[in-house]
Amino acid sequence: MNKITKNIDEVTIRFAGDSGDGMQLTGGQFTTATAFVGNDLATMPDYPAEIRAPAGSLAGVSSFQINFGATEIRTPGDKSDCLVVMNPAALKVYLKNLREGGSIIANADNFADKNLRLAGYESNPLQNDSLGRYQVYAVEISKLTQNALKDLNLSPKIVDRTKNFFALGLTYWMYNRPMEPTLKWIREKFAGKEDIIEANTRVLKAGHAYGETTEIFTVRFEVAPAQLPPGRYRSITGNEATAWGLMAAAKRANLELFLGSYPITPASEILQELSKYKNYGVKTFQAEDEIAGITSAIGASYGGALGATNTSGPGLALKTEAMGLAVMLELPLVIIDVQRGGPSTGLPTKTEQADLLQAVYGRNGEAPIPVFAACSPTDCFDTTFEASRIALKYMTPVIVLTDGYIANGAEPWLIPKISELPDLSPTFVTNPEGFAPYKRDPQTLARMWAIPGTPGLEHRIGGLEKENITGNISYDPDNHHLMITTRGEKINNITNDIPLAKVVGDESGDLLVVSWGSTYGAVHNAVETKRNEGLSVSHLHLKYINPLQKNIGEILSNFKQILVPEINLGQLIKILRDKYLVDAVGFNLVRGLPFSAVEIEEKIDEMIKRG
Amino acid sequence: MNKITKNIDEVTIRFAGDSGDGMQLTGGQFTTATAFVGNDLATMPDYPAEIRAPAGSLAGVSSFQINFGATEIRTPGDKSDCLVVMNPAALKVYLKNLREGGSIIANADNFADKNLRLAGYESNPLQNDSLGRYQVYAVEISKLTQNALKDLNLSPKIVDRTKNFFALGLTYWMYNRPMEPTLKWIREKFAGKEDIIEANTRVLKAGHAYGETTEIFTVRFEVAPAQLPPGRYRSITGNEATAWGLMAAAKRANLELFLGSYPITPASEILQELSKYKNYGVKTFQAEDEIAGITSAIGASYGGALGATNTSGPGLALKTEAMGLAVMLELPLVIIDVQRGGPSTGLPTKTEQADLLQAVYGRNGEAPIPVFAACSPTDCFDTTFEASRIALKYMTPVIVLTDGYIANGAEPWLIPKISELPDLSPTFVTNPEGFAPYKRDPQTLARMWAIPGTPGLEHRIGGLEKENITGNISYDPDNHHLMITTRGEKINNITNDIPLAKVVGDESGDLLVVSWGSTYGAVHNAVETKRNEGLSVSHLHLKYINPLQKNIGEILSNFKQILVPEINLGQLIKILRDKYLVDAVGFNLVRGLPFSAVEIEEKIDEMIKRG
Amino acid sequence: MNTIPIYTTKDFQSDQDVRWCPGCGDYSILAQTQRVFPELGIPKEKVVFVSGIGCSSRFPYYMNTYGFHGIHGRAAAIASGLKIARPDLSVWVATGDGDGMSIGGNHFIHACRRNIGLKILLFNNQIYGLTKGQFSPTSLQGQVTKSTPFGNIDHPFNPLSLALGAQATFVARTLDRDPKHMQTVIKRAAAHNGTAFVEIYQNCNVFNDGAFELWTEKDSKDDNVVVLENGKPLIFGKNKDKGIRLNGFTPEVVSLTDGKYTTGDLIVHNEKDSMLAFILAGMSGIPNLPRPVGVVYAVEKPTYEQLMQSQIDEVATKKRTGDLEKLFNRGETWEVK
Amino acid sequence: MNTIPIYTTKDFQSDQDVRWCPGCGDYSILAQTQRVFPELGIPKEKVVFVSGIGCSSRFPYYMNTYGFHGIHGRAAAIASGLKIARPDLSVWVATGDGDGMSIGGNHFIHACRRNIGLKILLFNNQIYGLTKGQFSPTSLQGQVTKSTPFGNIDHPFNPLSLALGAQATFVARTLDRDPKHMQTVIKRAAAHNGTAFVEIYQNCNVFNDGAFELWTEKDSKDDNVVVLENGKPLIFGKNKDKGIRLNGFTPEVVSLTDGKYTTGDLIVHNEKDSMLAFILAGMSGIPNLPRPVGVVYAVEKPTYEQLMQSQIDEVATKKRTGDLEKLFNRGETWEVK
Ligand SMILES: Cc1ncc(C[n+]2csc(CCOP(=O)(O)OP(=O)(O)O)c2C)c(N)n1
Ligand SMILES: Cc1ncc(C[n+]2csc(CCOP(=O)(O)OP(=O)(O)O)c2C)c(N)n1
Ligand code: SF4
Ligand code: SF4
Ligand SMILES: [Mg+2]
Ligand SMILES: [Mg+2]
Repeated sequence: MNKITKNIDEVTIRFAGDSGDGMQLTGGQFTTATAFVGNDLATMPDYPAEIRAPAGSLAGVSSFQINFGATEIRTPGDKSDCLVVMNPAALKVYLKNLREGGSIIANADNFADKNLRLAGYESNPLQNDSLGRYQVYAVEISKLTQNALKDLNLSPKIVDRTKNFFALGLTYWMYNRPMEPTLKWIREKFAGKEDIIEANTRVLKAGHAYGETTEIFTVRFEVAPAQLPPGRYRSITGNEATAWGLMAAAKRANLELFLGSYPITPASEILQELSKYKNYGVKTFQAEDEIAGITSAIGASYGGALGATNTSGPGLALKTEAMGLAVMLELPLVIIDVQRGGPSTGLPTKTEQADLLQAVYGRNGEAPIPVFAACSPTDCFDTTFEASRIALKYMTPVIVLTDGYIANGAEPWLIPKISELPDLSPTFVTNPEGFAPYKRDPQTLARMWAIPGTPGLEHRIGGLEKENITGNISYDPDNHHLMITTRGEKINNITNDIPLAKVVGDESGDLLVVSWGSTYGAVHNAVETKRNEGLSVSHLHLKYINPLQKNIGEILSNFKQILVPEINLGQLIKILRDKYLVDAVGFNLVRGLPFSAVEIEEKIDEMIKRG
Repeated sequence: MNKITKNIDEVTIRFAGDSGDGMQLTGGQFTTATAFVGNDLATMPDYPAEIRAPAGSLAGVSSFQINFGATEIRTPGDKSDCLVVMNPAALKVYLKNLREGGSIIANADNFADKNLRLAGYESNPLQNDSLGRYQVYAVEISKLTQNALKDLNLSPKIVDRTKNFFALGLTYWMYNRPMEPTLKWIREKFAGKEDIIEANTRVLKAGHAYGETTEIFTVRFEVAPAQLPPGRYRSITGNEATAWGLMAAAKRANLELFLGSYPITPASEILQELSKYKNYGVKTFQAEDEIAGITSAIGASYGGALGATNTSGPGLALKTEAMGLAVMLELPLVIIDVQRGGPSTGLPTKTEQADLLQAVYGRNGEAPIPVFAACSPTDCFDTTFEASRIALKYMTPVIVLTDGYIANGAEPWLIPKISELPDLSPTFVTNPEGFAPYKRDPQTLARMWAIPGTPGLEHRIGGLEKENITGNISYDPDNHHLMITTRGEKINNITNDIPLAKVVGDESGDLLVVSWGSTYGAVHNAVETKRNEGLSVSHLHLKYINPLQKNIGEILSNFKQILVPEINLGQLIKILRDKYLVDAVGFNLVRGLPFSAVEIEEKIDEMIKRG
Repeated sequence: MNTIPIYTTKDFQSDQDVRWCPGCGDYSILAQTQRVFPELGIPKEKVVFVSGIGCSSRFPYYMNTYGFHGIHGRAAAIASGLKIARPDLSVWVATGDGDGMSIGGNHFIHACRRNIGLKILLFNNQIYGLTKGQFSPTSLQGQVTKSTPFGNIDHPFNPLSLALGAQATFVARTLDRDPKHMQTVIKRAAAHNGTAFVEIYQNCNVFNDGAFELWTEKDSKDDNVVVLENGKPLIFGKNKDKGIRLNGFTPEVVSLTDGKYTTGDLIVHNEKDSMLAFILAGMSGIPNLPRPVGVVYAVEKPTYEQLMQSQIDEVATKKRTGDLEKLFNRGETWEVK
Repeated sequence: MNTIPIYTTKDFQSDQDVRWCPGCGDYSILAQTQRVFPELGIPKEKVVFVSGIGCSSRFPYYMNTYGFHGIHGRAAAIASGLKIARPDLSVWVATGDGDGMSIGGNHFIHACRRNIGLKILLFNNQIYGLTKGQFSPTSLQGQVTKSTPFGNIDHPFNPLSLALGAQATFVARTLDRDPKHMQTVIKRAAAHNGTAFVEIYQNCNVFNDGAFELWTEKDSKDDNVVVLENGKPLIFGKNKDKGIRLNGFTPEVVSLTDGKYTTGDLIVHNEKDSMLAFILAGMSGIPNLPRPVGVVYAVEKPTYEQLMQSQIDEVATKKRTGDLEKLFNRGETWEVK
C-alpha cells in the first residue's frame, strides 16, 4: 500500500465510548506515548454526569481529549481533528466537537439496533450520508479483536474488554506513536496474568497492523517534537499538582501538612491524592462536613502545621464563616476552591469561573483574603505553592481558585527540584521577652506566631475584635477601626511581594484581552492568532486577583478597549471597573464549558471592528 | 423661686447607670411622655457588652439616649445636651458624648470610694474642677429617695430600686413633660402591689418637686410639639418593626408566616417578638443552627407559607449555600440580616454596615438576590414588607439589611391600616393544564408556583441546573447559559417595579452624598445643615441596593463630586464605581458606632473646599 | 368528602429515567416504596419526598409525588420546615449515610429529638457513592476506600444507637435484598406518629460491593440475621435452632438444641422498651451476633407539630385569633391631629 | 529529660478579668479546673483550651494556658484538627448546651465516634446565656424562655444518651455546686485516653435560675442524687436508705429499710458495661428517679490519633519515610534535552 505521511504542527484527538469502554485508560496511554516522542500536550477527560447511566446511553458516554503538537500547547484543544467512537452514543455526543473535515474512527460492530436506538439515531449514521462532511472510518473493531484472540480461549467478556487497545494501536499507527511504552505498561500492570498480557499485546499490535495494511487508511501524520525547556517531565493533572504543591510547600516550610477536607466533585482527588502520603508528613482528615474541614485545618495551623482545606463552590459557601475567623486569628491557611457549575448544586461535573466574587467578597464584616487563580494543570502546583508562601509569610488565609477544567486536565510538568524551591520556613516565637500575639512585623504587618507547647508564651486568641498588639478582647471604637484598616493594609502589602504583571504582545494598542484562571490558554491562543493576522491586540493574564498587582491600572490605561472573557456573568470585570474606572467589556458564556479560542477570536474581531 | 423657661427646638438626653439601675425603663418612660406631648423623637439604648460585668464597673454601664424635638427627628442625636448619670462609671463612659456646656445630673450618693475606684477616678469629679465645662447638678438622689419613702417600711433593696423614678421626675420637670402617662404605667404594671405603686409614685413626684422647689435648678425647657402627619402613633424599635412587617406581609398575602431562626445578637428580638403571635398565623421555629433556620424556611415556602429567616453577619455567612438553593428553586424567601461589627465574631453588640458585599455577591455561582436596606427603625417595617412583596411576586429570595443601630433604636411610628397595605396574594397554580414548574410569567419572569397538596401537579424541583420550562435536570450547555441569564434578568426586571430614586436638594450641583441603610439620618441632617449654610450639596439615599434603581446613573452624572459615607471600608461605593464608572469618594469609619452628622458635615466641607 | 383514589404501583412511578448503576440496591428500595404506597391510603398529592445530595438523594425524582432535591445534608431541616408549615402532608426524607449521618448528622439528631413527623429512610451503603467512593461515617474501620488507601481509621456510627441516643421514637432496620421485609417496615414507618427512622442496608455494587452479603445472601442470611417481632423471642438460624439471651446486659447466642437453654431463656422483643432497644441496636457492635432487623423501637409521644398545634389552639382560645390591626394599636399609642 | 514544674492553682489563672454574672455557676467550674490542673502532671504550655461562643465559651480566656476562642459550635472540630496535628498536646473543649448540642451537635457526635483525644466539658445550663435567654436543646419541655413565651415544645436531648449513642468511650456528669465531685470527675476525664465527655449542670442565675436546685441544694440533693461509683451498688438518700434496682430493664427506686430489698438486689455500677451505661443515662428521662452523677461509662479503645500514628508508622516502615523528590520522579517520566 502506498501510505502518505503528512507533517502537521498540532493535532487534537478524542477517544469516546461508553463508561465501560476504558476510554480514560486509552487516552492515558496515548498521552504517555505522545509525551515519549517529545510533543507538548494537554489532555482533558470528560466523565458522564455523576450517576452511572445504562450502557450505551447518551448519559453514559465517557471521553478523553488530547491536544499535542510540535509547538507550545496551552489547551486540550477546541475542536478535535480525529474522533474515535466506540458506540453511537459517543458519536452523537461529540460529533459537534469535531472540526469540519475531521476523521471519525468508529467501532462499526457497535452500531447495531439497540445502541442506535439508545443514542437516538433512527438509522445508522455510518451507513447513511449524514456524515458526509467528515472522513469516516467504520472499522469492525470488536470482530477484529475477537479474531486476534480466537485461539486464546478467553471469555467473551474479557475479549471485549481489550477492544480499546485495538483503537489505541490504530491511532498509534495513524499518528506515528511508539507502542513500546504501552507494551511495557501492559506487562507491568498485568504482571502474573500472562493471558491478559498476551491478549492486550496482541490486540494493540493488531490495531497498529490494521492501519498499516488495510487500504482504507491512506494518510498517516507526523508531529515533530516540541521545543520544551530541558529537564525531566511527567504528566500531571491539576488536582494532583495542587496536592503536590501543598506537599512541596510544607516540605520547604519544614512543617507538617494538614488537610481538613470533605469530598466534593471536582475537588475530591486532592484529598484522595494526599491521603496516600502518610509517610511524607501529610495528615489528611476527612471531616464530617466542610465546616469541620476548614475549622480542623485552622486548629492544625494554630498548632503549627500548614493547614489547608479544599472544596468546590457549595463547600466554599459553607466555609465562609470560618474564613472570617481565620482572618481574625491571622493564622496561615490555604483554601482551595475547584470551581464547578453553579449556582447551588448546579452542574457539579462541569467547569465555571463563578466563585470569584464569593472568594473576594463573600464574608461578613471586613475580612480581606488574598485570592490567587491557577491557569493550567501545572500552574496549580505553582499557585498553591505561592499561596502557601504568602499564607505563612503574612499570617493569613489565602484562597486558590482552580476549576473543573484544569483540575481534571493534564499536561507535561517539568519536575522541579525540591531543594531549589524557595524556603518558606516560618519563625516561631520562643522567647517570652517582648512577645505579644498581635505584635507585627513592621514590613509585612504579619503578627507574631507562637505555637502551643512553647513555655512561657501561653496566650489566648479568638474571633472577637482584639486590642492592637496585646490581642486582648477590645470593644474600643478606635481600636476597631485601627485593626480593620491594619488587616486590610496587611493584605495590600502583598503587592510589594509579588512580581509585576506582564503583557503578552505590545504594551499599548487597540485592545487588551484580560483573562484569569483557566481561560488563559484559549485567550492566549486567540490573541496569538489575531496578532499574527496583524491586529493590535495584547493579552494580560491575572494570577493575582486580590490584591491586584501594582501595575495593572497603568497597563489598562494603555489600551483603547479592554475585553474580559469569563465563564460567568462578569466578575473580575467588576473589580477592574471599580478599581480603575475603565470601561472594560465582558464576554460571558456560562455553559459549563471552557472557552474555545475561536469564540475569543470572533469576539476580538467584533471589538476591533467596532473600534 | 424664679424659674426661667427656655423654648428650644431639639434636645438630646442620655440616661446612664449601672445595668441594675433601670436606665432602659427610665428611658422608655421618658419616651412615652415625650410622645404624649407630640414631639418627634428617636431613641437608642446602649447595652453593656454581652456578659454582665460587676456592679459599678465600666463594662457594666447601660444607657438610653433620646433625641426629641419640635421638628423632624432623624437620629437619636449625636452628642447629648443632658447626661443623667447614676454612678461614676456612667459618667466616665459617656462624658465624651456630652456637648460642651451640656448638663450633668448625677446621683451624688453613688460617687463614693468604691464606685469611683471601679470607674477609674482618682478623686471625685463632682468635687474637683474637672467638669468645669459643663453644668453639673450633683443631687443626692439615693438619700432623697429614701427620705420620700421613710414611712413605708420597705426593704432598702426595694427603696434603692425606685431611685431611677426620682431622676425621671426631675427630668420631667426640667423638660416639662407630663407625669400622668408614667403614673398610669406604674399603676398598671404593679397592679396588686400597692406598696410598690405608692413608692414609685412618691419618688417620681419627689423628683419633680425637687426640680420645682430647690434653688439649684433655675431653667426649664419647653419643646413645642412637632408637625407630624396626623394619625395614631406608637413607638417601635427596628427589630419589632421588622417582625411586624413580616406579619403584615403574610397577612396581606393570605399566607401563614414561617420564621426559621437561630438566636444571634442583635437579631434575636425578631424571633422573640414573632414567637408571641401563635394566634396570628405565625409559626416560629428555633432551629438547631442558621443553616436549619434558612433551610426550614425554604421548606415552609415550598409548602406555601411566607418563609423567612433572620440573623446577623456570622449567621448570614452560614446561610450562604442555602441561599443559592433558594435562587435555583425560585421560591419566595425573606432573609433578614441585622448587621453587627465584624469580621468573625467581631463586635457583636455594635453596629456596622460591612455585610453589603456578602449580601450582594457572597454565593457560589451566579446567584443574584435582591438586596434592600432599611434606614430607620420604622423603615424596617416598610422595607420588610417591600421585600416580601418582591419575594412573592418574583419568586425569589430577598435580603433585607438592617443593623444593630436601627434594630435597637426606636422612633414613633404612624400605625398603618392593614387593609390599606398593598395586596400581596400570590396565585397558586391549581390547573394541571399547561402547568410546568419553570414556566414563567412573561413580564416578571417569575415561575409558576404549585404547592404540595394540589392534585395533578406533582412535580420535583432541586438544586441541579434545570431545563427551561420543564424544570427537569439538564446538563445542556446552552440551557445552562439560558437559565443563568434568565435568573439574572428576572432580578433586573425588579427595577421596573420600584419607584425611581429621589434626590433631596438640587438635582445637580457640586456634591452628592450617597447613603444607604442606617447612615440615612446623619447624612440627611448633615446635608440639610450644609444646604442651610448655602453649600451646593444634595443627598441621595438608596434603599434598593440590588438591583439599583433605573435613574441612579443619571443622578450621579449630575454632580461634580460624589461622597459615599459607609460604616465599612467602602462597599456600596464599589458597586457604584463598577456600574457607573464614577469617581466616587468613600468616607469610612469602622468603629462600631453610627456616624454623627458633624463627622459628615466636616467631610462635606473638606470635599467642597477641595473642589 | 374526598375519597382517595385506588392507586397502583405505576401511579407512583414518575416519568424520569432512573439513573442508578445497574445492580444498585437503590432500585429495590424504590420498587418497594412504589409498591407500598398504594396501600398507605394517602392521596398522592399529599406526599412529599425530600432529599439531600447523593445517589440515594435522587430518589424523589423517581417518585410520582411532590419532590424536593435539596442540598447536601439538609434534607431533614428542609423537611422539618415543610412539615411544620404543612402538618397535613406526608413528608418523607430519602438520605444516605453521608448525607444523613456526616454533613447532615446534626439535623438528623435534632429531628429525632423533636419527634417531628418525618419518615426518614437512610440508604446505608457504608460509602459515598455519588462522589465515587470515599468512606462515610458508617464505613468499617480498616475499610479501604478512595480516601483511605491504607484503611479507614474512623470508628463508625451505629445509626440505630445514634437515633436512640437522640430520643427517636421509631427506629427500624431493613435490607435492600429482602423486599417483603422492607415493605412491612416502610408501612410501619408510615403509620408511626412522629419521626420514624429506617436504616436500610443498601448495596453499592460499584464502590462497596458485598458490604452486607452476610445478611442478604441466601446461604448465610438465616444464620446471621435475627428478625425482630414484637412480643416474640429472638430466635434465628436456618433451622430456627438458635436464640439470643442476655448474659448480664450483653446479648449472646445460645443453641436451642443442646439442652442448656429453651425459648423461655431468650430475650423477648418489646418494641416499647427503650433500654432493650439500646441493647438490640448495640448488637451490631458485638462480633458473632446475628444482625437484628425489623422494628427495634416504637413508642408514641406527642409530635412536634401536634404540640405546636395545641399551643396555637390554646393561645387562640385564651387570646382569640390574632387581629393584626388591634395588635398594632395595642399598648402605648397616641394620636397626632 | 524535662521535669514538670510544681504548679499551684494560681499558675492556671490568667490576667484577664473574669466577666460572668455574679453568682454564675461558671465560676465554680473555673475554680475547680484551676484547682485540679496542678495535679495532672501536664506542663502548662502543653494545655490548650478550645471553645466556641457562649458565656461558657469565655472559659479559655481565664485559664493561663494556650487558649482558642473559636466560633459558635465549632470548638470540637477546631480541637480535632489541633489534636490530630499535635497529639502531644492536652486539648480541652469548653462548650455550652447551645454551642455543643445545638449548632455544634454534629461535631460533637463525630468527635465521640472517632474517639479523638479531647476532653469536652459541657456547661449545661439548659438555656442560651450569652444571647440572653432563649431555650436550648437541653431546655425542658414547657420551659418559658425568651423565644418560647408560651412554653417550649421541643423535647430535650439527654446529653449522656446522645454521647453514648454516638459511641463515646467516656461519659460523666457532675454539678457546679459540688466542687469535690467535679474535681474527681475532671481528673478522671483528664486521665482518659480518647474523647472524654463531661456534662456539668451549671446554674445560670440570670436566665434559668434554679434549674438544678433539686440536685444541688443541701436539703434536697441527698434524696435526689445518686453518686455512681464503679463496682458499688446504687445507694442514695440522706440516710443511705434507698437504692436503685432494675425492674426488667427499667430502673426503679426501692427502700432498703422496708425489708423487701437488700443491697444485693441493687444495680452494681460497672463503668465498662455499655448497656448499663444507657440505662443509667436514661434515668434522667424517668420521673421520680434520682439523678445519677459521676462516671457513667469509661472504656479504653484505640484513639483516633493513635490509629493515625500507627498507620503512619506502618506505612513508613513499609515504604520508608517519603522523599518528595523521589515521589515527583516516580512512575512515567521522560527527559527533554
Ligand atoms: C456542600 C456539599 N458538600 C459535598 C458535596 C459532595 N457530595 C455529594 S453526595 C456526597 C456524599 C454521598 O454519600 P451518601 O450520602 O452516602 O449517598 P450515596 O451516594 O452513597 O447514596 C457528597 C460528599 C455536595 N454536593 N455538597
Ligand atoms: C454563627 C453564630 N450563631 C449564633 C451566635 C449567637 N450565639 C452566641 S452564644 C449562643 C448560645 C449560647 O448558649 P450556650 O452555648 O448554651 O452557652 P451559654 O451562654 O449558655 O454558656 C448563640 C446562639 C453566634 N455567635 N454565632
Ligand atoms: S455508585 Fe453505588 S450507590 Fe451510587 S448508583 Fe452506583 S451502585 Fe448505587
Ligand atoms: S448569663 Fe447566665 S450563664 Fe451567662 S454569665 Fe450570666 S449567669 Fe452565667
Ligand atoms: Mg452512601
Ligand atoms: Mg447554655
